Amino acid sequence: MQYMAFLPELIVVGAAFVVLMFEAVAPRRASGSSFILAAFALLGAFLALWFTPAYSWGSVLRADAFSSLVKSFLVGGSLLILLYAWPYLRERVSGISEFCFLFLTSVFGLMLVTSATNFITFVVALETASLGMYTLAASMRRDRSSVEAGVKFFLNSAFATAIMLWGLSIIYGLTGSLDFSAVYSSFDHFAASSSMTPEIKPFHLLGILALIVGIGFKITLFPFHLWAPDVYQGSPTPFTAFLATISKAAGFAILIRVVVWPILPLVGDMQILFVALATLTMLAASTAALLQSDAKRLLAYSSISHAGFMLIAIATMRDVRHLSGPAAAEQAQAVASLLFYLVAYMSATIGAFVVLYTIESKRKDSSLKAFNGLWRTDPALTFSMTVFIASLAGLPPTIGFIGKFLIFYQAYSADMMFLLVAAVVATVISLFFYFKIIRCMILNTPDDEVSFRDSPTRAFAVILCGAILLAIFFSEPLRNACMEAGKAVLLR
Amino acid sequence: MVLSVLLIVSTLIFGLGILAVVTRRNAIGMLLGIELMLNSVNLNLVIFGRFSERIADPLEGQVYALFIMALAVAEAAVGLALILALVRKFGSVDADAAGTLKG
Amino acid sequence: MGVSSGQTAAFLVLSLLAISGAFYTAFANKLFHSVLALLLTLGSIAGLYFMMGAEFLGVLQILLYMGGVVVLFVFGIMLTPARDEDRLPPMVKWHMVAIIGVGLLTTFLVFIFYYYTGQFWHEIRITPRITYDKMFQDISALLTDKFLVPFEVLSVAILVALIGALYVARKRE
Amino acid sequence: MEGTTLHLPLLMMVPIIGMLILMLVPADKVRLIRQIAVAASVVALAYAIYLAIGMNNPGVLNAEQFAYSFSHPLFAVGNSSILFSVGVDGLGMVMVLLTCLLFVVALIVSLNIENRVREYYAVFLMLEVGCIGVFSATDIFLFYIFWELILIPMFIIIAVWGGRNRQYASLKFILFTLGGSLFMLLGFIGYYVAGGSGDLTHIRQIASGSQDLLFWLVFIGLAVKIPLFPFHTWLPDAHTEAPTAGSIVLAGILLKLGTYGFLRVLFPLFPSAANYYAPYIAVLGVVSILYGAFLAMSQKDIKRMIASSSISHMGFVVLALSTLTAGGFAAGTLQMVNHGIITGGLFLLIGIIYDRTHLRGINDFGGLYRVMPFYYGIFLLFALASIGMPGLNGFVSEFLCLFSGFQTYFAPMPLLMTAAVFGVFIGVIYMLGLVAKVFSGPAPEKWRMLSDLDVRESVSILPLCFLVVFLGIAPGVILKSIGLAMDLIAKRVASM
Amino acid sequence: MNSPLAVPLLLIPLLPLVNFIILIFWGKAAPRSLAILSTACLAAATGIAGYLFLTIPDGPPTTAMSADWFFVDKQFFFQFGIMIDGLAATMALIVTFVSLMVHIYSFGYMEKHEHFGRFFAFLALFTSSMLLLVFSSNLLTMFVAWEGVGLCSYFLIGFYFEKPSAAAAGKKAFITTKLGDLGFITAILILLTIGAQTQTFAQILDFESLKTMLAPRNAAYPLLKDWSFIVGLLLFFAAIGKSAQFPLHVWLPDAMEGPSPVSALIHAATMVVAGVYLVARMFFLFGQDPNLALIITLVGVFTAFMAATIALKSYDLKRVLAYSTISQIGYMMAALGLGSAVASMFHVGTHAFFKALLFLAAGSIFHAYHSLEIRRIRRVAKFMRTTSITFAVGALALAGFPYITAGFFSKEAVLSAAYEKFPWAFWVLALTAGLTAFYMFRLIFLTFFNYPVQSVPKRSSGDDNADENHEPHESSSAMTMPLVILAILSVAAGYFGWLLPVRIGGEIPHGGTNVLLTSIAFAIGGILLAWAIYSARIVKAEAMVENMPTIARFLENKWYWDEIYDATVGRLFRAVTWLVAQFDWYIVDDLYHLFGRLSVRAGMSFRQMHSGSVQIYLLTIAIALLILIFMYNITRFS
Repeated sequence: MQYMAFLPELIVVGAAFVVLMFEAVAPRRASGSSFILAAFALLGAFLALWFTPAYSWGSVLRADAFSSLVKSFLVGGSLLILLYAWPYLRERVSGISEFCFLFLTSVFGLMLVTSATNFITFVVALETASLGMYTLAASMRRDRSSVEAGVKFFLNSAFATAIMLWGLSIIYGLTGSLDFSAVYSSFDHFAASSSMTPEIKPFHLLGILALIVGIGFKITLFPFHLWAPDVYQGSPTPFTAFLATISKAAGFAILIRVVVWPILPLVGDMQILFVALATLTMLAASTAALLQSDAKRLLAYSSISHAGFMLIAIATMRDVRHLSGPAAAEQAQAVASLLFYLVAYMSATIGAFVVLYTIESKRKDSSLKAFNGLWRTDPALTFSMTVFIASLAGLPPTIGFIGKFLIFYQAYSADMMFLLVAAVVATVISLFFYFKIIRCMILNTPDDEVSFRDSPTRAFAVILCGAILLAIFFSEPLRNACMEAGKAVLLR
Repeated sequence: MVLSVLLIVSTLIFGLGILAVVTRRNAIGMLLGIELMLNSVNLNLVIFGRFSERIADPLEGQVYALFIMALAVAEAAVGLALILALVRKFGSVDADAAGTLKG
Repeated sequence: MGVSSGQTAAFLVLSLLAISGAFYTAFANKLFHSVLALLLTLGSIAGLYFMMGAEFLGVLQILLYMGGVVVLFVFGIMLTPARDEDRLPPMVKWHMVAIIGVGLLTTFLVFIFYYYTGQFWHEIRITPRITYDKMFQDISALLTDKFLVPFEVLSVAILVALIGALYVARKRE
Repeated sequence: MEGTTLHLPLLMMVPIIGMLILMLVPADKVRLIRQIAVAASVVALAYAIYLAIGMNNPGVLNAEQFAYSFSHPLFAVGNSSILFSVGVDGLGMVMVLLTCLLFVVALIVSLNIENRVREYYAVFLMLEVGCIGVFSATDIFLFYIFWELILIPMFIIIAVWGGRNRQYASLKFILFTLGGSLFMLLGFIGYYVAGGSGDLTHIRQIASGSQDLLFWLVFIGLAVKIPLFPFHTWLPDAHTEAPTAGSIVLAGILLKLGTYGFLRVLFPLFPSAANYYAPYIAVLGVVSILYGAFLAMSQKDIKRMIASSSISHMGFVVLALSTLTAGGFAAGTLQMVNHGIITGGLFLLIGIIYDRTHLRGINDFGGLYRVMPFYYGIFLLFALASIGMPGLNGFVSEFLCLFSGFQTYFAPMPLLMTAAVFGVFIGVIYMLGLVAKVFSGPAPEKWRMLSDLDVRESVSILPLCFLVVFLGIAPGVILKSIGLAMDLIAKRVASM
Repeated sequence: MNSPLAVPLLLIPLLPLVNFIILIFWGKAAPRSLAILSTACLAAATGIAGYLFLTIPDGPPTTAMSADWFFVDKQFFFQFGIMIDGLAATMALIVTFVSLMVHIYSFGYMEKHEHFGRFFAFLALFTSSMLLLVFSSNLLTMFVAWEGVGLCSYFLIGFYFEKPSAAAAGKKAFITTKLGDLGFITAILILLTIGAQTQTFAQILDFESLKTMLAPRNAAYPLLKDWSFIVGLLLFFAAIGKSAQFPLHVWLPDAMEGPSPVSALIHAATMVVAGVYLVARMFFLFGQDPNLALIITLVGVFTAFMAATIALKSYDLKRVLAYSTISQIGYMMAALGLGSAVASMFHVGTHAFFKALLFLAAGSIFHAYHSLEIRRIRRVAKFMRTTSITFAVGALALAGFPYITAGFFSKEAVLSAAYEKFPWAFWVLALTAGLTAFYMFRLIFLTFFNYPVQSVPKRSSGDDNADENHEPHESSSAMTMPLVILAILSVAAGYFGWLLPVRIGGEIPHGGTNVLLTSIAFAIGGILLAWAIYSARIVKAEAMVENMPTIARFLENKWYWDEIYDATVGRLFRAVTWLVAQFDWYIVDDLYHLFGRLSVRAGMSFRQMHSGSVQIYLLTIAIALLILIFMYNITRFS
């Protein structure tokens, strides 16, 4: 029975092994079948997620409503990314079956990350995903920058992971375990005890700071975000989408879990740090994006800036000891808001990337110029892209607006005027570069007459944008699910 | 006392690892630095297990170290493969040789 | 204290070796020297493991690290074009910043540890001598019970690393 | 729910359906596209008129004096929900009517658009949905959603069919209005957090201490749209570069959103702050009046001049609204409607010569009186209405605005009020200068060939002409229908 | 509250209004017949006005009709009301009559003009507005009409729209009078504010109720009394604008760019006296405040004198007449300031006839000579008998030739009023009367007879295509007939002065022999002086100019008022405009640009962090860690 709880992961990793088998058995026909298998595996995992019971595997792993929800984001997002990546992959990526294997194992690793309740499980799962992701970043054929992206990603990630591990070793030294529950009770005990004087507290925070550096690297917080634009730009675009959405979602999932569980007793001291990081991330990314001319890089900066927005919700977290009462409800709501924002952000970003790699596979260009005159050649795609961008910018009536609204609501409830003003300023600045894309599409004349009409992405993009537009009417179930997840993650 | 000394030793190794990462121009050299950092982490885990009264089960720390060790090996393998690809594409092991993506 | 002076001396020697190895790893002009210095550090750390009663880890350190990783590095160095650091100007503009910054960080951490350890780890507890067999059993029990999942995942990770390394290193058309 | 009708959502559906049909029509069937679009707007107008007439039926108004109310929760935030809640009182109905009317005018006048016709009309119909939505929303967040919904279509209209400098103008438009409205969103959220509900039909009182900040946040969002003095610089650019129909909608409807927001949102939600800060807003209004007028004087481009004059005229609205009396509210609303009609007409007229000559500079023209006498007559009518000639609609509302301003603020600041009156005079100077320059004098050879208004242009301008005269003689029509709403809002503001 | 008078009273302004609508829409199709219709209607209106003048009962005004126009707060209703009393009836009769004459005259004068129909349309609209002004029972209604006449004036001055000078003149007139109107509207607004505070909102704009509220015995409205000076001043400012008094007189001479019938109707007989009418209407306000009365007197006297001096040195036939108009209105104002509304209205009436006559005759001359340049027009008496005789009659009336002309009686009434109250005003006005006689006869002696042609600067206000070879001839009967009628009235009206006290109340002041003799002396003296210089040439005009060059230049440049205004008000206005434009461009707009630039600058520096070098990224992480740890331990080191 306990395996049922992790059935989705098992499906994914099992499919990964089968893909590997394909490659071994019939290398020539492996590409197509492994692609299809990967897609079906993701679909299967997505469906299986509906049937997973809540279950804790000792103190190292836990499947609950929170992890299920985030996993469904991860799997669903990966499915969408992969599904429409076929033309791109066939053309630009070497070894599709390996790609699929690595893709699936990365998803697998990230899924486990969201379930981890022990730091070492977290690290192992994260590394499983990362090891695959380094190579995925470098998977482009005939492309130097892809290798560069891979190397940069690897070096940065390894370094950040090493720092994080060092921090974990300190936490281990302080608490005697790396189980979230043990860390929590230990910290809780310290925090409550008289020995926790203001002078001694910083020492406890040492490990947590290093941990935040590691997770902050993953979710691209300033100043640990420097790798992101380079890696995003150099990687194959479907993988860029993966990095920007799936990997970041997993990072936020673990951040949420860490913040509301093991380090909760000390989170009050982290608040100022979160506020500072959120502000800097939002502002640095949006201003730096102003000067970009490459669409991928632009979206990379946009994604960094969104990390800053999401961090606002984290910054509203307070030390809540009792799991009932308004404070806990507030906390659950903050988590729910973040999760909702995550969905909004992921849907729009995936949409934008899908449009981008559709264009890229036709025009062989990922600069903003590739968008020139898209309106003339394909109004539907233009409309969808506009909606995605509007959603990213947080304009109503898109889902992005609701997400931003909920985040603002949280921040306001927590009385964080400073962050709000920074967020508004960042939003205004971000409009500038978002509308740059729209301007390219509707104003400039196209350089060539490439038609996108045959592309199935068109239908997909339109459906996704319809979903984004109509979310305001139908988002209630999703919000309820987020709320449930928010409540679930608070249980310890 | 021993604990302090050993922790300081470990910290020095950690710092030197960071230093190696940020100053060695050769990508393999940077990798060496990362290995140093990971070793310092492992050392920490063992030191705490041995000398701290807060640790209930020192073996858990050793298991952690074991995991980290394995991951370090895996990382080294992937890293070296990537570095070889880097050499192939850019003709240099210099990490900064791959500087086409920026801004 | 409970630690004999002989042990203390051994601790100190091994520590010094480890630090000097790390130092040389960071600052050696030739990369190959760095690897050798790393070897020294790893060996000293293995020694420390043995001294602290983590024999299993010490063995693994020797096998995996000194036997595996270092060899990997040596291969790496041999496969890549000779690219010795001494042919380059030793300092690039940010190196000074790096050395100062990291030096500060390290000093700082050292200070913190020095300052705080006395307050936190009041007693030095000597773990009871654990026999080699018992230890191995305990560790495997941990791995197959509590840490079964990470252990399995670790195997996936290693597989991924292998496939990934192959995937990247393969000559492409 | 009692009294729930789907009338307003259906009204919004009319342009949406038109838009959807447009999407199905092949892009090259230009005639059909135009017919569908105009038909959709005309149907919307007819529907709006039908609803307006029905307002007088007994039982239409609900307990909160909103007609045609409809409410459906969208999603829950905190302990309450954001509602899809619509309904109109007299004020909303008048503005919805104005919207529908001006859209018919705008769509008819754009029948000569040749470039990307389908997209053009689709975008306009979407804009219409947004405008109707803002005027009928009775939940602050729904209000905000519709408010923002307007931005992208307007951005596209300026950016695609605009003039030479359209990129700059469109971006400036979007950055200003969106930047402002984000502050408004903050204010709304703050209110929601404090009051626990965003329902505009059951406004909850929030502590007066927390009102100040929220008041100003919302104020900024609205002031950018109006635009009030320090936030106005987007307007001349946007107006100048927008296509004719875009300018009509921008001047006629979009600017009204801000002042409408004063009445619907700002004052009722934050009554004690409103009472405290009203004099400051009055001062801003007067500054806008004078500043806009002098700015208009300095312009060399006709559209810029009219745009700047909008700043001045909207200043009157703000002055009237800042009195916080039912009379002032009514005066401001009347001025909103009148300014919408007059400035919409003026932009339409400027568009007509711009279409013919592709010039907009005041000094580019001369002697058009001889060439286009009918055009001259109509232009003069609108120019006179704009400077407040009695008998035309501009006079009554400007007079009432000044009147209510005097009632409240003459005693504390007589000189300021006198200065506001002086603003009227400056208006006369530049408007008359414009008319004199463009129409009198000898007609240059190059303009001899210009034709007078054709059928399309006449059909689009004549309804506005009629309203200019009709509302000048019988402004009571509007004053009567908004009276109840104004009383309620004033009462609400006065109750603190 | 409609009274039986409502129908005829409404009919008077409505008849021309209907004609206006007909003419403006269909005037192009059948201009002539529609113009005849319009004139016929106007004749009917004149008949009604005459009937009313003779039949309305004496005493307080009768409010004929009032209707709610618009409202605020459902309690403050703004009303549109008309009423009639003796003053209004008198004025209405004058307006309709002069307008009728001008209509008839225009058939001849505008005969060949392409916009014949529109000309009549505007005449009709003007007449309608003017009549509404006359009949209005409250300030708001009066303001509506007030604006209406200003607008028509603008249209008609700029009627020759292709002439830039005409367009400019129209603009100037409109803007200048509009400046005055600001006073009007501000006064209304202040009154309303007071009214709201004293719960007399509905009545405060109504002339009659305002009168009772302001009555000296009525102490119920102290606030109103406090403000009455300001309100009066503002209203007087409006009157100044409309009636071209100093300091807003500058528009009227330029307004002569309009067709002569327009000058006759609007800028001589009717519209320009609207200011006088307003002051007379509000006499209960102006009369009871000595300060106001003094100001009005001062303005009137000064304007009268100043305009007369400028007229001395003016070379344009119509401009001379325009200055004389300004000057004569100065008399009327002065009379009001001196407390004699009757004298003022008397002068309004007689002035309307003879000034209309003079302008129409001037138009006739222009018709024949195609010029208004008095240094070129010669021997009018020879070519145009009727015109010259009627013009001479008008001039005599204006000069106040004793006992036969109407002007004498009315002017004597004004002088008597002055003599009683302010002797200094009397002497100035008397001197002005002398100047008036002088410059009018300067005109006559120069143009009617064979005075040597002087060298002429090219431009003047008329069309300067004077055809020397073309023999001037008498105008058509449509033009001469009104001249004759008006000439008769210019003489006869003086004998009907007794009617005015009956209709208006009060009595015509008679200052006795001194006044009589003085005014006769000045009038005759002026005429004789003109004869001596320009006919007999006893004194050489050129020599006089040479002897007093400064004064001559001063007068020729119209006291430099235009230049002074341009240098002060105009410059100030332009400076403010420039300042606002610069402020807007360089400060407000740039402030927002600055935000953009700052963002870009910040973006550039943040971008530089992404140098592409992976080690720098790592170093950044390490240093960030250092900073974080440092920040969290900072308490340890402080």
